Amino acid sequence: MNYSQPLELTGIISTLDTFFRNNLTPFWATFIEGALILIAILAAYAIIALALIYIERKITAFFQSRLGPNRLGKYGVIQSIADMVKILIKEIIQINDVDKFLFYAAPFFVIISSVLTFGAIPFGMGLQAVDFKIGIIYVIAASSLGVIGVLLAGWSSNNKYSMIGAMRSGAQFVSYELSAAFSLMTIVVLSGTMQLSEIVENQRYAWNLFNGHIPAMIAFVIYLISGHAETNRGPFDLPEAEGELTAGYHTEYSGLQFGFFYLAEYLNMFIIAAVATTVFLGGWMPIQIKGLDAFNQVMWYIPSYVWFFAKTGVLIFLSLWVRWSFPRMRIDLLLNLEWKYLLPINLVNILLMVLMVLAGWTLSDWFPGLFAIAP
Amino acid sequence: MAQQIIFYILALAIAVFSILAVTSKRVIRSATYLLFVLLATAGLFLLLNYHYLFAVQVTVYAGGIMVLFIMSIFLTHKPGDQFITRMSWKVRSSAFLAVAGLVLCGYIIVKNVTRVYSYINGNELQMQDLGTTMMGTEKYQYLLPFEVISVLLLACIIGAILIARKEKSPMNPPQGDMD
Amino acid sequence: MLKFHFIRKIFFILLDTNNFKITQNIPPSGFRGADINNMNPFIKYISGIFTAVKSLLGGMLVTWRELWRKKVTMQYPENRDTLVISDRWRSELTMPHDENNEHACTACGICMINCPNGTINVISKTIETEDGKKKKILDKHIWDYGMCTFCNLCVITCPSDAIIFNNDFEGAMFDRSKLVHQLNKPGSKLREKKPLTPKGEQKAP
Amino acid sequence: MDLKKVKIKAFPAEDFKDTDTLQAYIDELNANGTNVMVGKLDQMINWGRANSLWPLAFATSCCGIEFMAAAAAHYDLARFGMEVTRNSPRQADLMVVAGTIVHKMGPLLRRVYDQMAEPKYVVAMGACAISGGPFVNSYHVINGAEKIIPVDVYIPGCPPRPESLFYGLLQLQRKVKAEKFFDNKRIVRPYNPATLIDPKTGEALDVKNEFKAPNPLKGK
Repeated sequence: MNYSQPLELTGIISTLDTFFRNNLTPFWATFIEGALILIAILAAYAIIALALIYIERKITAFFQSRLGPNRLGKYGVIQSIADMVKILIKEIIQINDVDKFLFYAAPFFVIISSVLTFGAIPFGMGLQAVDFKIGIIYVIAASSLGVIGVLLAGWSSNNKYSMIGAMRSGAQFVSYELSAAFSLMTIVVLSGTMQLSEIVENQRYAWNLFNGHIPAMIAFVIYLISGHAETNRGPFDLPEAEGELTAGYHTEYSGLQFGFFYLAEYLNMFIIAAVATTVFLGGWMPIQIKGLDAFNQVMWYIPSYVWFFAKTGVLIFLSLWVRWSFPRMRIDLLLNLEWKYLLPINLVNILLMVLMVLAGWTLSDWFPGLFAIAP
Repeated sequence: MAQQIIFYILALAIAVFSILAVTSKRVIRSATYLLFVLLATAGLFLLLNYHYLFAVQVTVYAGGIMVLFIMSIFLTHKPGDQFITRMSWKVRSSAFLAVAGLVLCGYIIVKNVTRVYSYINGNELQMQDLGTTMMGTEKYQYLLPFEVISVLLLACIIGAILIARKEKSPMNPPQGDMD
Repeated sequence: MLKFHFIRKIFFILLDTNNFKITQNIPPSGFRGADINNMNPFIKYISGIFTAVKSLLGGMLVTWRELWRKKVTMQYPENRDTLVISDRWRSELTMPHDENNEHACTACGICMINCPNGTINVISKTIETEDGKKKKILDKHIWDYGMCTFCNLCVITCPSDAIIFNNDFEGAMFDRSKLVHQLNKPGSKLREKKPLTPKGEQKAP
Repeated sequence: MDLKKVKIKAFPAEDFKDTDTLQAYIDELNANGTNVMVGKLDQMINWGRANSLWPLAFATSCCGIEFMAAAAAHYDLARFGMEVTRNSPRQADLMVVAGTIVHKMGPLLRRVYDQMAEPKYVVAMGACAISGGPFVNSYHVINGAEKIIPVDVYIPGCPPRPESLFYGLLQLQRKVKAEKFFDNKRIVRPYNPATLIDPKTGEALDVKNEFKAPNPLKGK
């Protein structure tokens, strides 16, 4: 079935592609397209970060029954632009006794790892820059680089608070990344592929969350918890517990370097939500019901990127909700939660999922007429 | 053409950072340079379209092992501790051994490079093939037994820790162990 | 047989209570914690998860309600016209002058004496009136806004009710010296005593 | 430049007090350069700086509580974009000195100020930070934060209401908006080292602008 999709960007993209292919040598066409994609990704990165900072501040305010920024523009919508302008021209302090090379390299580790992961996210139909066959492992690999930046930042700052903050951050990152990866692997078992675009395609009639019912839901919850902990937010923000550790590993950073950390923190929140959307909630795929063509057509009129951002937005809201509900955890409780609860449950959960897939107990196996893609 | 340029850049990076990793006086910097070497190697894998190997290299070596390295350096060294390098007979003999090893490896590589080259067909590996290779039990499919052995080793380590652990006296159990 | 033994051992480890039971500090019977301690650790682990989820969801419900509550923020620069500051709020010490540019301060200096940290400085001068008498009048009544702790002692002890605190809270300055106020206006003079009028009506509007 | 052109939202320019000091400050800024109008780029930079003053609350006593009240729901500092309190001085733009500065705290206050990155602003909040307040005659209290660091805006009160604080912050925004990014340097008043006296020995404490920590990276 071909539905009409008037607002998709695939047409524009393929037109551009054929234009470049026809008018340039293959090398230059690839080069220019690559450059364009890079610019688009970086622009999207910045814009999403700015929007997220505004949204976060506003929703935070609402949770605390305040109003939040409302003096710049209507409802304060350009508040984060003012922040950006300020932070771009703020002085970067040259600190004498730091390990200069590592000190200046550390923010780039964090931001590059964040951008690399960002590039692999399918934002919509045909809006995916990197689509490896091993997409999920790529996401895990790229996001695992950020922790090195954090550790180096803490070490090279020549400051005990940075150091302790970095140690805590490192322990937290490494442990929670484990259960995040395992919960993603649970879904790999279910959908039988690691390619993000294929995972999205497979969820046409049933999201993985429902297709794999019990184990998938457990994996979803575990992924949200561990992803939340990976981004150093909410009840897990003790690497930067302000009362004791000043600002954690980025205590000594000022100006744009601090801006990198700040940006990466917000973007990691988005990335976690986006990966969860892609893997569990059907990504950019609109809600479709097998057989109801009219309904499906109506759903397809809403472009795929809107679906993606809506689902991601819901998850980001959930993350903020959690953040402003719970008090900060102690470091030993934090590691307890990971090693005594999330990881064992996760391992049992993978086994459960394998058994389910082998026994054919998924929704698409039970009701192939409703949920399976192939008839 | 472009591939060649990228290859040269990566090879140069690997060479330079390997030398820097060995010669750097600060151990944390050595670790960082080693990390760069590993990342550049991952880049080489990407160049060869070995995506899975690339991701594993980044996850396991860059993300996992290097983090452990850096953490252990954190725990064992004072900030800014430096190594004192002395030229001794040990250094000279190990340098000689290294050169000899290099010659041997170079000879083997040069001899086998044509044969190796025929395996590289530039196509991306299917994940399904990888999976069956890893989990299978036929010829050249060995990873599952390998992993089982590693699990056994893990069990041995945990058992050793349990044996080596101090006996809990029933009168005063350590606080906070129950929850 | 050996296999069975092995499995039994695993279950023994999983289900055995004696291994994990706290032998010390057994709470008195009737205390609710008692049967949690005696509970099977495996069941305790599982039930702990559900208890945690339940209590966390309870916490999230609280914040969810808070999200939709009416916001209580007062918007200061926007609501300047309607902003009500209580009259009890003491902000700036003023000396009320009437329409003839006359005040009630007799330069007795009691406010200066009573001020705990020397915020007020009353400078008086002696003049000679027409009928040849020497008289002490107020030259400068100086009050330091930046040092005052607004204890109101000066206003309470003033015998002629010459000074009051108003509630104009907008007092921020760029310069420290701008915070040192001279309360009497230039050219002002002491109001003539009208003994019959009650005290309160002498205050400036 | 004309101060009437410095606009603060929802606050008429003529209602602000102490315009003449600000005018004198601007004149001083323009004294050595050509007196050109503030350009568009300057305006944009100043707009960003003025509306994103992230505070570092140097709260040592009750004014700190009032600062927290200002940040809480009833008054909501966030409306000005200033709720991002950075506890690291490197990332803060504005130091709110809220509380008594004793002689022992003085060097630390100066150090924290020196650790801040330019552009940095200081607001002295409350009587203690302006002049020593109730402790003005004590042997151990510095009579005002201005003795150690340059103060941009003084907010009197003991403690000031949150609205007073907001008014002070609006005054500060006015000052920020009057500055120039390219032509002039901010005028930073020198501190008075005589006020920093070690109470035990009677010697002046050495707080230079450059904070020098022992360097563990350099070997013995």
